[in-house]
Amino acid sequence: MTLAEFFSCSLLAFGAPLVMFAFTVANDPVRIIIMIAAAFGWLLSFLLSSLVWYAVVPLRSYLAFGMVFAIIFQEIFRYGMYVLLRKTEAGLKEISENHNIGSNKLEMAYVSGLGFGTMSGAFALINVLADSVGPGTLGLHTGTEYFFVTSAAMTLCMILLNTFWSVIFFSGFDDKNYVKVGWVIVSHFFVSGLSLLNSKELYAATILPSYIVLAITAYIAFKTAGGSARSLMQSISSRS
Amino acid sequence: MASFNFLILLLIFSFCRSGNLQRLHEKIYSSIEGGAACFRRLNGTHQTGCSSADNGAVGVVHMIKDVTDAHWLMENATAGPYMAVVSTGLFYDVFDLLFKQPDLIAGILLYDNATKSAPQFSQDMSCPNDYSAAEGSSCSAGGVVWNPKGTGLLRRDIPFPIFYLPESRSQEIDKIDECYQRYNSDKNNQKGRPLCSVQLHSFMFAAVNTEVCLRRSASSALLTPTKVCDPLGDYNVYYSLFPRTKDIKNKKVTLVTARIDTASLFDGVSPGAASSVVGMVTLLTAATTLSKMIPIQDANLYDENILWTLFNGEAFDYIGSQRVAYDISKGTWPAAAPLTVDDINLHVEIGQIGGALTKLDLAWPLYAFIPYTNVVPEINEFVNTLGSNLQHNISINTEFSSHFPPSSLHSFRRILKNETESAALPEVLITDHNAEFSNFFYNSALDGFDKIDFEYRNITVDSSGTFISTDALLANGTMKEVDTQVKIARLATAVARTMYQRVAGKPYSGNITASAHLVDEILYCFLRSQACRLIMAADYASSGGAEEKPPERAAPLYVGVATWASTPPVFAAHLLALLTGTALSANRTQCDALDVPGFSQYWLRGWNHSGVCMQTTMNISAAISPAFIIEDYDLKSGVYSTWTESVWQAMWARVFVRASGAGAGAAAAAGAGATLLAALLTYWLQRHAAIIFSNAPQHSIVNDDAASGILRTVNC
Amino acid sequence: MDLARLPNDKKLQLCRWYFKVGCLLLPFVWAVNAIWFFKEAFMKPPYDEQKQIKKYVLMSAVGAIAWIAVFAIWITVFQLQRVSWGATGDALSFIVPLGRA
Amino acid sequence: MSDTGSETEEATEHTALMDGHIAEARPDRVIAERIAKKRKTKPDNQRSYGSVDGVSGAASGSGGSTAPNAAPPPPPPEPQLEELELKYGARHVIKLFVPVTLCMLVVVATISSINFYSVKDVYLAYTPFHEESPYAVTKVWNALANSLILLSVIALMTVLLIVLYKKRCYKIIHGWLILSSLMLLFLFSYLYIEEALRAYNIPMDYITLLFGMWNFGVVGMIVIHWKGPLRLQQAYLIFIAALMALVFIKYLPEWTTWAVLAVISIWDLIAVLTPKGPLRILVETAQERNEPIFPALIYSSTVMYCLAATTTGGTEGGAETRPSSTGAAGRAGAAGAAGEPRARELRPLNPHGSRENETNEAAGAGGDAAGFDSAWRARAQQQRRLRVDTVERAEPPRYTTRIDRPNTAHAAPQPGADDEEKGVKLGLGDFIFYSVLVGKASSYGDWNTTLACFVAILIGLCLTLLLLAILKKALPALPISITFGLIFYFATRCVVKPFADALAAEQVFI
Repeated sequence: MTLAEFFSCSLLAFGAPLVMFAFTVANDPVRIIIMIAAAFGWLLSFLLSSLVWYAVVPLRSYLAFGMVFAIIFQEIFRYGMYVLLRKTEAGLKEISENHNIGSNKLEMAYVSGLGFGTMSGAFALINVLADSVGPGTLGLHTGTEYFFVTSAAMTLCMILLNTFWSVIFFSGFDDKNYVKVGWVIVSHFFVSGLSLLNSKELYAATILPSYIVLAITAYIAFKTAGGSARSLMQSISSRS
Repeated sequence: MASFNFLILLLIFSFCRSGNLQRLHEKIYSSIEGGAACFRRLNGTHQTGCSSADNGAVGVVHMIKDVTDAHWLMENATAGPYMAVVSTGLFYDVFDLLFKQPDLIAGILLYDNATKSAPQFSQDMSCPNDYSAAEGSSCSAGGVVWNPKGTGLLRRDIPFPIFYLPESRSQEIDKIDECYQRYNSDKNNQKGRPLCSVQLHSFMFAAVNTEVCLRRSASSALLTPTKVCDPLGDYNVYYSLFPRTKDIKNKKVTLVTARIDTASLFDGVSPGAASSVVGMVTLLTAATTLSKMIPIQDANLYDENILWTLFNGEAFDYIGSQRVAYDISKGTWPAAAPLTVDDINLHVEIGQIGGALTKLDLAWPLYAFIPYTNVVPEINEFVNTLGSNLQHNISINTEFSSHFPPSSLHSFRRILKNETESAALPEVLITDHNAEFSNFFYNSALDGFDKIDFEYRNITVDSSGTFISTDALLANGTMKEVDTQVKIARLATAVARTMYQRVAGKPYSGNITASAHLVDEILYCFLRSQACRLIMAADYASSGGAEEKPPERAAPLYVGVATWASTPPVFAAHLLALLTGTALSANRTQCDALDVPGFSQYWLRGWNHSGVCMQTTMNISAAISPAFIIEDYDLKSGVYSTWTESVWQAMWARVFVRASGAGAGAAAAAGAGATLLAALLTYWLQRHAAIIFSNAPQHSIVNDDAASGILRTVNC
Repeated sequence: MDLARLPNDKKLQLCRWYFKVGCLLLPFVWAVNAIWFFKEAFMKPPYDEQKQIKKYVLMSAVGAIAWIAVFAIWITVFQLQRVSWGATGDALSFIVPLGRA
Repeated sequence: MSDTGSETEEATEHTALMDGHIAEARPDRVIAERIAKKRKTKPDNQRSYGSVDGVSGAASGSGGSTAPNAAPPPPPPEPQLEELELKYGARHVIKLFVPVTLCMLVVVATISSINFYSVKDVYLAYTPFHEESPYAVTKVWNALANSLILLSVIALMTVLLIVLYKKRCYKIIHGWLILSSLMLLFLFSYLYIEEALRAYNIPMDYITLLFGMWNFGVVGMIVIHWKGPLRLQQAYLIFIAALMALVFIKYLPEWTTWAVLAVISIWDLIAVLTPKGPLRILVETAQERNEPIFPALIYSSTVMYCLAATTTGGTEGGAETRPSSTGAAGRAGAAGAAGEPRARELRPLNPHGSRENETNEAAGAGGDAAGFDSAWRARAQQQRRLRVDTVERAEPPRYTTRIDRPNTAHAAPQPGADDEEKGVKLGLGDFIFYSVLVGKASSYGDWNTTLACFVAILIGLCLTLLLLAILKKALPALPISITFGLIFYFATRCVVKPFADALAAEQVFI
């Protein structure tokens, strides 16, 4: 029963990212390294934000405060990743042979975003999953038994969001289109802010909007990467 | 770079107290503190008691408020296995019902409730220790059923764990009840709902029987052997009025015995007030009084000696007395100056005499069981003198019967058969019941001080250790005749005087009586708190002078395992030393150096906690069943007690809500869906990246979701 | 250690050695041998040592399987009969389970 | 593992990597020229990026193969090297990630399922202070003292090793290598099996046990010390490293473990970077003697073969591995000797809540542990250096011809054979200490901490290899990774954990 919960929640949260990793990243060492670097970047940002949260003792009880800082730091580090990748682009190009310039710009964005997201997702969920194994579930004092599922769902949402955010963010900086950057930051604040409601157990009110935002972001990212409905059609038709 | 590490190590170490805010775990589980678990004991042929699975037993909470709840549980409960939460008051009505179908029950959480506490509660057999009864006197074979209230759970292999929550932990029960009301109250459709559940963990290492578990304890893996069980056993305490040494031991001896230990189903709760404490206290007081009546200096005036003995482990087939009887038959007890059977001219056992003690009744009728058909002069004389010394409506009546209650007499009758039955070693047993036990809580967790209406008076003891006499206490109204302390004091006085008469040959003329004040203190020590005046005074004086205070609760009187000495016998021994010994004017070193034949010296804390050197004839002897000392003894033969106790690692209980699985289902479905979708999408996009992202801005020809496999590196 | 680089005679030598060592109650060695040299024995284009290698591989494989079967049987028997064997069962046991017979 | 294309370009990498040294190295124009020729022959389509071209040319499988026939220009400028190194890194970092991750996985899984390894009862003989005192300061000092003792033991044994090696007492060295690996394969895996079975309460009989152990151990010895399938060998080495790490976690006192990690990484720095570091002396003697290596070397070299696929020339294999082996051996010997008599110093409590008669056995076990731990730490140390040398000693190929390695000598000493010895080498030592860190982190039951340490270590590894590539200078593997690991461990444990827990409990997602 509870083991089932553990596995199904892990599947929900990490299944999709894992598949994406397997299809697009696993077979390329450089991408793997970038992904891990991104993960590390996220780790640093989280460390900094928790330091701030920890240092400001009076506000420790208010997670909103910590959240704000966490988001700010994350975006800063996202930018850091951007700069880093652009700086090392030449080197990376050399590392991975024969492919034309720029093609891997957003590719790298995607990979680093995946790393970013996966790490944040892992940190958000691992310990929860560990607790989901035990015979018990939430509800003795507060919370419902749907705690684990909702957590997993939100985690998946955040992972994918981070992936797309990175893509949008990077391209935004590439062609000085700061609307995109703005969208990333705003939507990030929006989704995280929504998740504050989770403690009120208004799951419908948090998850649905989050996924709507996810859909929008995905579409934007798709566009950004140069995809379009037409081309999609094309691909299908060409397939048949 | 790495020189950092030190800095970090030191730095972090100083301020690192891994801050636990609201860990999820605390939100899910709430542990049930202060519970006592039923554990596993084994004898030569069986295993008894409870054990959970090694990861604990989980069951849905079901509060059994009345018998109908129990019936519902057995007949139309759906969300199986259940954790039955029963009050001691209801236990008798429901337990056999619950035991009918063990697979429906994950465990039982038993709680004591002052308002509706049990009128009777005894998990011992209805015929306690029947298998080691003297032949012809076993109660199952047509005799009197001594303990009709006994459920026999103590001797039964219980298929699920049982925990006991004392009255003091009622808030835990409230916690569980609240959770129960929130989730489980809708009984009829519990299936597929989140349900309030309890997990009991009391995993026992040993199994099958003593033989097997001892074998497994002996033989185990090379590097880290495991012990799975230990023999029960502890120490017997004995004290002779006059010193007994090899050369001057030819005095006749009267053996006055009582038992120290009691038992209960649960670990660490065995108060045993009525079962054993009253008898023990009577003996201690009587011994003290007698030592005051006959100063030890006059030892050589008399050729009678009194040997006061406290047996331990009697609740488990008379471990202590079997050992003593066995040693006597082998001529090795007491170690210093062994007794032979014909040295003993009378054996008096002060049996269970607490049951009839009550504030409501002045009278305290006692019965002397005389297991002889023909008249034995020795016994007659004793009973008569005792009767004559008893007054204040404590009476003694004689019962001539080969069926006599559980007591050390049974062991003596088995092991020293000829002498006892031929009355060469006459025996008499004093109890407070002539038929079935007057104590309805025999060897149980509820056999507390309240069952003998004991109220601690808390009268200070002066630094010289003199106790206020009973009469004075009665005079100034601190106590009344009905008080337990007074009754016991009276009995003790009578016993002491009787013994005086046996020793001196003439009735006692002095005015020394047993003090109800002393009784008050001793009872308090054994029934309420180990941190009592007497024990503080009788404890070893710690060299540092720093007094570590013993815990503020009664020490459990369960005999425990032989490898660990439990406190009660030690307390008894020290009390004897303190109360009956003679204080020498010696400092610590001299005291330890002293070596007088027949005596031993103890450096005790003394009444004014300054340390005193007590010289006493008190001594202790091992109370380990002969079964464990005889070479290749057949543990199945059932001649001697073969009880062993299983080893366990931890006992804990916790309450939580168990998931219905709806969440898991949802997650599984959603997860599968999401993963599949992602797989398809990623695959498709990656495959046709070229086409899909054809009209991309020059600088980014790559989709978000898939990497057009442009970036190729050689993978080796 | 890369077989591809070994000359055939060495291969044979090695295979034979593994087989011989396997005779010292070492079915695992046989198993390794069988799997390791399987390609050599059956996939590779024939060469003169191959016949012998084939032989050794087959023998090792058979031996290993036989051993596995033997132990499978023994273990099942032990697990089922341990309790009923009583003292002998415990004497044979390296780990005796706690809390049950 | 690698198709010809990659192999050839590996060759080019190697050469490129070498002539970084050739400047100050011996006058081996020969190779210099060879490289140069290769550079020359690059396809024109890649002229586009300035100084990079040579590299990319070499890199692209096409250019690599066409090696030794063209006119000798001067050795190429620096930047090319860097990119080569980077690229060289990229592939091999991953090659290292996999086994390291596996090793950590084994350790973490064991720690979190078998609590025997996280319970503290018996301690190593080399750690006399057991941190019983409640005061943090005392504990810290105990920890430091312990770790310093350990360190001094190591240093002492390094000296002893040098002496032994100078005196050519290979027999002893050999013996100890074999013996210690023997003990590890038999004793520690026996312990492992026992505890695993006990943890799951599974009955098992001696016959099966003995038979299993015998097979497992013997195959291990054959595969490690002699010849066996590569995968099997890798598996064994990873498992051994994991076992070793577990032993450390079990038998080192709480804070000593952390102190040791710190001290070791510092020692690593010193031994590798100081001009008169003990390792260098060994390396030099080894080279001027230029003797065959000990079979036991297959530890490092072959594991490396599997871990970092063949890239650099055969020379490293010979030159750099030689000293390491002796080192490991010598220390193993000394350590083992030191270990036994101290056995009684161990203080056992009893793990199973049972009451007596465990002391002796426990002490015994601890004794062995004591002996072989240090032996293995020693080996670990040495093998860590190996990698260091790989880069450091990019030797002119004249060595290659002379080197004959017994292990391959048994087989055909044909030119291809020494590919085995190629590649970035990561010693078992690194495996062990990384795993110790992660395992220790996981033993407190907070997965965030474990994860943080894991990522930190991997990144540290990346950086190390990056530096390796850029500086082209001997670098120890531990310091960066371990420093990151420690930082993240403590930071996560003290600061991040509460925050993360609060977020998780409130379901706030950032």
